[in-house]
Parts: sequence; C-alpha cells; structure tokens
Amino acid sequence: MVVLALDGLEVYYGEIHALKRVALEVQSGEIVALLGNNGAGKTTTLKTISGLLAPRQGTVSFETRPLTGVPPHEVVARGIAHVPEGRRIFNRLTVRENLLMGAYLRRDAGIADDLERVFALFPRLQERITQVAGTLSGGEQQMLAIGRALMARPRLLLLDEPSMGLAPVLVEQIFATIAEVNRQGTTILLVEQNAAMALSIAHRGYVLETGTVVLSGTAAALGENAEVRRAYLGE
Amino acid sequence: MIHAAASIALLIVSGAMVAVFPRSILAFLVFQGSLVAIYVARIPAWLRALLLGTALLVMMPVIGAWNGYYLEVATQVGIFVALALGLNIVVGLAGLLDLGYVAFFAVGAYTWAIVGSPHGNIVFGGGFPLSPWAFYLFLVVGLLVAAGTGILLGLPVLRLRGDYLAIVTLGFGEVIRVLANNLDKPINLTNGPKGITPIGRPPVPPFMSYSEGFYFLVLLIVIVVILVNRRLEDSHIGRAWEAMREDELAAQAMGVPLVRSKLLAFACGASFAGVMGVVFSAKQLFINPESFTFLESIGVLAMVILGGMGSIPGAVVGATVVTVLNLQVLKGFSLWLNELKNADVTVLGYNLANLPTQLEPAKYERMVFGIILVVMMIVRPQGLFPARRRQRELGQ
Amino acid sequence: MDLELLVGIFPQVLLDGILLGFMYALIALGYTMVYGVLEFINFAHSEIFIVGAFVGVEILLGLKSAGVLDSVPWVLVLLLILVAGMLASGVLAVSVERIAYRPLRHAPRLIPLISAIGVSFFLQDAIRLFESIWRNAFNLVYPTLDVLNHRYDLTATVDVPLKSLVVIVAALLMLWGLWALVNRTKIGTAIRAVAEDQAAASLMGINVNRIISLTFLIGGAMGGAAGVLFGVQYGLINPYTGFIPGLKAFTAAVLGGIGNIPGAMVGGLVLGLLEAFAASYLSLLTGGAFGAEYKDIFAFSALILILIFRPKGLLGEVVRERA
Amino acid sequence: MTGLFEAAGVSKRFGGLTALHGVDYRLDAGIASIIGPNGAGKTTLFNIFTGVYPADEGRVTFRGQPVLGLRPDQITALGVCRTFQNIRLFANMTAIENVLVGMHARVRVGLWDALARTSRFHASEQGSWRGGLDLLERVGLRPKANEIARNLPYGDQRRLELARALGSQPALLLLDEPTAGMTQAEATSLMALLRRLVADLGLAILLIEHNMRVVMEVSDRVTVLDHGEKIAEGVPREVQTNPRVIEAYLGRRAAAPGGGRAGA
Repeated sequence: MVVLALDGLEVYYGEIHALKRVALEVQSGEIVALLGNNGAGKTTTLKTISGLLAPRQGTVSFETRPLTGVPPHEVVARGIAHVPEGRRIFNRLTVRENLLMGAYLRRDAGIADDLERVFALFPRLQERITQVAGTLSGGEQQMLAIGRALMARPRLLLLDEPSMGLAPVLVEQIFATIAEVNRQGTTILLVEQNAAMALSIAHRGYVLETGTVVLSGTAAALGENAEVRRAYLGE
Repeated sequence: MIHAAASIALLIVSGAMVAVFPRSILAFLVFQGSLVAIYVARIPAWLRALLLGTALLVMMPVIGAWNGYYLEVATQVGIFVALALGLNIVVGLAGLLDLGYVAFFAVGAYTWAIVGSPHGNIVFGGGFPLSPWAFYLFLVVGLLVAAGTGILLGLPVLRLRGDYLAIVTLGFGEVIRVLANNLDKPINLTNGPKGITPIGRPPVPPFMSYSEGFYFLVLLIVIVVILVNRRLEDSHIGRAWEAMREDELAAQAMGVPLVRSKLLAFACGASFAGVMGVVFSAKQLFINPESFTFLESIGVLAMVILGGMGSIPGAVVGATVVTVLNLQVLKGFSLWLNELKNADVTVLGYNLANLPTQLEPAKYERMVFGIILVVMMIVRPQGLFPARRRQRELGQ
Repeated sequence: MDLELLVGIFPQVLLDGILLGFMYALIALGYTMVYGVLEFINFAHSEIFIVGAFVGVEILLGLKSAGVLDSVPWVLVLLLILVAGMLASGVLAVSVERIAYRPLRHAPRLIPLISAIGVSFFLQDAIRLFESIWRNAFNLVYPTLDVLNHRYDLTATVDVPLKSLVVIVAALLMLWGLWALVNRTKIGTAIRAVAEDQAAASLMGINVNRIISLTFLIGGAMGGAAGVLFGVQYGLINPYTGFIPGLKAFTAAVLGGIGNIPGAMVGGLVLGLLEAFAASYLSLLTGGAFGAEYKDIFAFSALILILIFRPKGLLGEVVRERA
Repeated sequence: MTGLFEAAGVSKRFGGLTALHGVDYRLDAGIASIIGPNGAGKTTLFNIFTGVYPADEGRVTFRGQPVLGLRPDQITALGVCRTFQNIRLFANMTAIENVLVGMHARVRVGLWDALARTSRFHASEQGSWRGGLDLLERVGLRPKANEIARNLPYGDQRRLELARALGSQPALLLLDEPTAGMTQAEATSLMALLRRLVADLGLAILLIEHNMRVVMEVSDRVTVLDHGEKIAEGVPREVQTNPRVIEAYLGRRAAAPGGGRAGA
C-alpha cells in the first residue's frame, strides 16, 4: 500500500528552483533512501513533505489524504515525524523534556510506554535523562533526535542525514537502530550522503540531481548502477 | 530623448508654478518633486548635472528671494540630508544601529554655541563671542569634537551585538540631552533648559543675504559629504563595512579589524553630524536641549530607512521627503484646518470650530513617523531607492 | 556633609529603590519574554505598558463619576483595574505582533526593531489622539483610593504606604507565577522549545505562531499590570510617560540577563536601587552640584559597564557559540 | 628548530564541559588532517588557532610568534586564514567583492588615500581586483565574478570561500569540513585543487574532515581527536590501523582496506 506519494512537486527558494516535477512513492513498511549531492533537493523534499516549505505546484498525499499546504504542526498530527538535518534537538532542554516535546500533541496514556520503548532502543538516553541536551555527545544527540521523533508515534519517519558528523563506528550503530525501528513497523524515508550505508538498509531508492529525480529502483539495483557507483560510491 | 525633454519641461513648469504662486506650498512641492524626477530620469549624466545644478544653484536662490521661507526649507532639507548621509554610513553601510545619532549633532551645535555667543564668557572668562570668522574654523573643530565623542562612546560599546548597541546608543543620546539640560551647574556650560542665544553668524559674501549664505554653505557641505560617502563606499573601507554588516565573525577572520572599522564608521557619521551642528546653531541663533531629542534621532533614522539603507540617493531623497513632510505638509495641513475652523465650516454636520486645538495635525508628527516606519518595513523594507550592487569588471 | 542625615534617610531610600526595582522588573518581563523567544526588542512595550495605566485610570475615573468609587471595596477595585489593564495590554501586544512584527519574522534583525519603534511612536500619539477627543486632555491623574495611601510605620522615621506593599506583593506573585509557568508546565516547555528553534518546534507539532502570540499575550499582560500599578503608585500619567520607564526596564532586563525571568527581577532591583540612591544621595554628597537628574546617567552607565564585563548580563548564561 | 605552526598543551572548557584537554600540535608543510567524532573538539581547536576563542591553557605559535591573545584579524594578517564548517560568505556581496574583502589584511592604503583618491589608492585597487580575479580563475569561478554569493550553487560557494581565504595570502590555510555535502566525485576534484595549491603557492593546509576516503588519500599526516584529547597521530596508514582509533572512531568496517566513508 502506498502511504506517501509526491507528484509533480515544484519548489522554489526565492528565485532558485529547488525541485522540478519531483514524483516519488513510499510503500507501507519500506525504507526508501533519497540519494544525491548537496543542493540536489533531498532536504527540500523532506521539508516540503513536513510542511516547512510550500510547493508552488504539485501534490503531496499521505495515506490517501492530501497533505499539500498543511502546516508542520498538523503534519505531525497526521502521523509523520521529521528528524531534521543537523538534529536540531533543544539544547537547553533536558533529555526528558526533549522527548516529551516529541509527544507534544498526544493526550493518550501510552506516553510512558513509548518512553520505555525509546530507552530500549537507546539505553544511553536513559542514563542521561536529566541532563541538558546541549551537553550530549554528537552520537547521543542523534539518538535523542530519533527518539524524540518516535515519541510522536509516527507511521512515517523522515530522517535527514542521520550519519552527519558522526564517527564511522557510531554510524553503524545508528543505522542498525534505524533498521530496527523499521522492523518494529515504522515506514522510513531516509536522506543520506553516505550512499553505501543508506543502500545497505534501504529497500528502494531515488537519486536526485539538481532538483530532479534521475534514477530510481531497488537498493540492490541502484548499488550496481555504474553511474551511482561512480558519483556516490566513489568508484 | 523623451525623458530629456520631459525633464527640462518639468523643471521649467514647476519653476514657473512657484513663480506664479509664490505662496502655494503645492507649487513648491511640485518643484521639489521635479528634482527627484530628474534624478531618476533616464537622461545623460551631463544633462542631469546641468538641470540639477541650474535648479539648485540658480532657481532655488531666486525662488528664495521671492519667498524666504522656501529657502529656509531648502536649507533645512540640506542639513538633514547631511545628517542622513552621516547616519547612512553608520547604519546603512556598517550595519550599526545608532539610535542616539542626534547626540553628535548636539555636540557640534553646543561647541559653536558656547564660543560663538556671550555665554562663552561665563564658561571661560572673557573674550567672547569669538569673531564671526572663527565660525569657519569651528566647522572643523565641531567635526573633530563630534568625531572624538563618537570614538569615546564607540570604544567601550562597539563590542556589543547589534540590538544591545541600539539601546546603548539610545541611552547615550538621552545622556547627552540630560547633560545639556543640567550642565548649568556646577559650571554653567550649556545654560540648561533655557538654552544659549544669541549665537554668532558667520560673515557671508557682501552680495548675499544670510539665508542665501547659509543655503550655499549647506549645499557645499552636502556635496562634500556625498563625495566622501561615495569614495568610502567604493573602497576597501566600504567593502570591509559591508562585510561586517553581513557576517562579523567571517569579516574578522578575513582580516577586518572589527573595532577599528566600526570606530571609523562611527567617527565618520559623527563628524558629519558635528559639522552640521555648528551650522545649525549659527543658523538658528538659539539652541536648547529640545532640539536634540530621541524624536530627532528617529527622524534621521526614518530618512535613511525610507530612502533605502546604504543608498546615497536614498538618504538624500529620504531626508527631503521627511523634512518636507514635517515642515510643509503637516504644518500646511494644520494651517488649512485652522482656516476651515475660523471660517466656521461644518463637515458631516460637525462644526470644525468645535475641534479641540489638541487635534492639530502638526502635533501628530510621531504618529506619521510611526506609520511610515511600520508600513515601509512591511511593504518595502529595502527603501525607495535601495542600494544597487555595483557591477564592475576590470580588464586584465 | 551631614552624616546623620545620610544614615537617617537610608531605609527610606532603600524602600523606594526596591519599589522602583519591582516596577522595572514587572515591565522588564514583557521585554524578556519576547526577547527570549524571538531575540527581538519589542520597543513598543513601553506603550503597551502605559496603555494598561490608561485603562486603569479610565475605569477609576468612570467609577468616580458614577459616584461608586468609594462604596466598592478597594481590593475589588484594584483587582478590576488590574485585570482590565492586563487584558487590554495583552490583547494590544498580540495585535501589534500580528500586524507589525509577524510579516517581518524572517527579515534581517534591524527591520522588525525599526517597525517596533514605529509602533511605539504611533501608539504614543494614538493614545494622545484618543484621550484628546474623549477627555480633551491627555495628562491624566489617578483618582486616589484613600485606603491605599494608608501608611504603616516600620520604625519611628520610616513608613510604608499600603500601595507600595501592593506593588511588591503583586510583583513577587507575578514573577513567581511566570517562572513556574515557563519552567514547570508543558506549555512553558513548548515556549522554551520555540525560543530555541522554531522550525524544530513546529516539527514536534507545536503551533509556533500560537506560542508566539501567547508570549506576547503574557508579556503584554505583565506590562499592563505594571502600568496599572505604576499609575496607582505614582499618580500622573500621559501618553509619553511610558517611554523612559520602558527604556529603564529594558536596561534592567539586559542587566539581569535578557530572556531570563529571575534576571529581570535582579536587574530591576539593581537598577531601582542604583537610581534611588543616586537620586537621593548624589545631590547631598556633591553639595548640590549634581542633582537627582543625573540618575538616568547612572542607569545607562551601569548598563554600559555591565555589558562590557558581562555581555550576557548578571544572570545570563554563556551559551556556547558555534563558529 | 621551530615549525611553521606549533601548539602545546591547549585546553579549553565551556562551563563545566572540557572541550580540549592539553592538545599538542605541530605542522610544518603539506596537508594534514584532524579527524574525530563531532564534539571531539576539532572546530574548537580551529577557533582557538584563529583567535575566535581564547584558550584556557597552552601556547600556540606561528613562525615562532605567539598567536594566543591575538584577535582573528591579527592572526589573519600574520598569514593564517580559515574557512567555516557552515559556509559563511558575505551573502549579499558579489563573488569578486567577497575575495576583495579577503584581501583586506594586505591592503596598504588608508583612509586618506581612499578619500583623496591618490595614485597609491588607484594602484592598490587595481592590484586587488586583478589579484582577486586571478584567485577566482584558480578556483574556476572567474565567469561568475559579478554574481551575488547567495545565488551561487552550493559547490561554488564552498570554492568561493576557499578563494576568499586565499585572498589574505596565507601561509597556512585551515579548512573546516571543505567537502561537507559534496559527492565523492566533487570531493575528489576539490582535493586535487588543494594539492595544486600546495604545489603552486607553497601553502600548508590543515583540514577537518569526515570523509575518510578524502582524508586518507590527501593527507600527509592525520591526527585523531576524541573527547578533546589527541588519541593518535601519524601517516594515514598508521592511523587507520591503530586499534584505539578503530575502537573510538573508525569501527571495524571503515578500517578495513578500501573501507567506506564516514558521515557527510
């Protein structure tokens, strides 16, 4: 079942044409990777889905309902959580406060259970629960950012560059956790510079170049594509 | 070609209008407007210079001979143009929001007021007022004193970030005003709220009246100020200011000494205000602290913003518009309303004679400024004549 | 110099300073709340503050002309004008944000500041225009509530009027309430989250515009309360009265560390005491050479000095800046 | 003999957080890299080297001259210039103007020359423009000299920042994650440019970099920071096989021959 569908998206930053007729789909239960260099429009795509940017043309729909023009705080309510580029945790709030902000819209009783679930995925966060988030290490901050997004209990998780600035040794851990989150039932759309890593856990992928989708296919097919190997895998 | 002909025609027609209706404010506004129109018209540079030169050097004094008030307005406009250009360096080019700019104007004004009037005797003993010729020397002294004040203030505060600087300069403006108001004791430097008078006027060439003399003096200073502005802007100094405005940390990392560059901007801006302060005090014959309030600082800021931050023609037009608005439009509207009141006119059944005197439009200068500032920020934050990027190419 | 006199007036000056300090602290809250969230100096807050004072005086004058001012219990009257003043100023602050600041949210820093100065000027004359039409006068005097002028003797030489106690108690209550709201509630956490990163906050499902409106509402309401208390305490107001206290209160907020609620109180008290002592002692100590008028110079010099040595203010945190 | 650039015992604390703990560093020539996880103190070290932060302890010298306590612009004038992790161009100025600002420390004319338009001034301006255009040529941006920096594509902005830093004629260039956000192919071409700069201008270059392939290919020497301490230093091969580095930073997979990239 298609949960997320983008069609004919045209997005501008001022005069700069950032996305040109972008169309893509995410099926329920998938991990889909978006590859491309900086400026290709990967982050722009995620921001348009979560409502931070408004497309000039085209549509976004989520679980068959249109999502175009819905402001970010309502997109969250619909079941999409976005872990932005650079993590953007609240540095001056404690780890607990950060996680609770993730569950800001929820009024149900399951918040405590979900806290436990996040701590099961990231035991380090539990150790630092009262610490101010700004004092966490880079890896812990990334865990917090993902954990915070999971607190919204999203059906679709948008991840922007989860490996950015992390030690290679941590990147492996984070990607293992992302795969685990997906196994637990969350659909994931992943933007990543580290193409090898992304393709290693993704089911399918799209390649963006200067705002246009130029390639798409299964992760395995993309990994074998000569162009992808040259430009993104450095061979 | 059409533009050239239209420009010449506009100048002649508006000049003729003023000649025919020497008391009509509207006619004079059209004349002023035509100067702006000529400035922006697509005509050759030499023609523009010729037309503006004719208007400012010949027509304006002639108009002034018919109606002295217009020459007064033109002189006031000139003073504010110089102030706006000075503030334009500080705010527009260097990006330092100075909300106490009028303090430097006050420093210049008091510098000449004290030595150019008998009040100097109270401060320094005998020998005052100085000879009127000293006025010309004191143009330079006023410049130096104001620049020095700018550096003294700048040294401690220019390390502060933008909006803190704004508040500190605002505070400084208030401090200068409080000092002017209270330094009648222990030594009587400023004569307090009573102000200083009579302030000496400079000698002018024998064939000119005082008001013509001031007009040409102010015009000359404005031309010098514009020249200085342009040369600074188009040099490594101007580029360093702009870089600082864009990103302080990066500018410093590229070798721009922040405090020194900011001090230079501050001192340049202050020195223009200082010179004009000297001129202002001599022209008015009388100054007191009321001429140097926060409202004046904001007025000058409004001129810079209205014209377009960092833009020299913008500052000139902004200063003209705001000064004319204050001196002519609001006052003119008040006068007109008064005439209606005296004539017992009724509007929608309401007799205007019952209108409280508190409602005179001239008293609502702040409201007009306020609306201008807010509307400009929302509709056209870049100003009427935004600074254009210089496109330049240098042959190898 | 009369040492006995200097010592004798000390407690009274201290009391005046504390009173003034709390007044500044209350006004400073409006600046600090808004600055904390938007990093923006709401220059019009001094007028939002004085609007509270005008609403208070209008209600009092209305009650007085209706002849019921003395028959209603003073506590009720005070509560009524406080609530009305808070409401009016709060709503005004929200509207100002909506009209003059929100369209400029993404503009360079100077742009909204200049717009705020414009609003400040506009409001000053708007109040004047309104009162000129309504009462044909814009310098208004608070009708006295006799009970509030009752003085309690603390010692043989020092007494304190009830109205000053009211100001201090009200200020402490509001400061505490606001601190608790921001630090102990979910909505407060959301305010802090928006303060730190608006885009990230919106991704949490926080309606950023609503939180910003709420911040202006709270800050404005605090200002309105301060305005009413200012009127009750000092009596005489006009549309331009708010400007200097507003400026001082901002100074206090910066002194204490802007964006920081306890900082507003500390800064307010420091400034209030500094001014009270400068006003009373300067003339005495210099044999009349420098009068009380120089207290403003002290206030601004203190601001400059403190900013030089502690750029983030007395209680301001040193946030690590990423290069 | 003193090296080109030396640091000894540099420590820095932010509040209760120790960002750097007694770091020694020395660079004489060629290209050196500093790697380590985010928060390891790499950028802090750069900020101390360039005078953005004061250090709590330690000493830093450039050509034997103490650097700590100098302002960033003074350090730039000495011959150390930098770029920033998150590109900090003068966004509303043109490309050539950005480079001209970079040359500020080398301008030898003053206020009076600018006001009076002396012949010295004209000569200096002409020299600056010519030099600036040459630098743009070098990084391949000559045709875009008059474009506003903000409107340039991302890769061009990174290269413009490099040209701007070169404007100050540095002997040592500090680059903070120059290939961040570049594809492998773009990163490789940038590294070739850096190699040419070292050869042509005799520059020394110090990189902070996350792209392990770039680091290992281009560096003469690699230093690893973790939790504010230097945990390893040496030629790429040594560092890559150092067990402590593998444990704290690289991980088994990346350390394997031809291992993948770390992060962006």
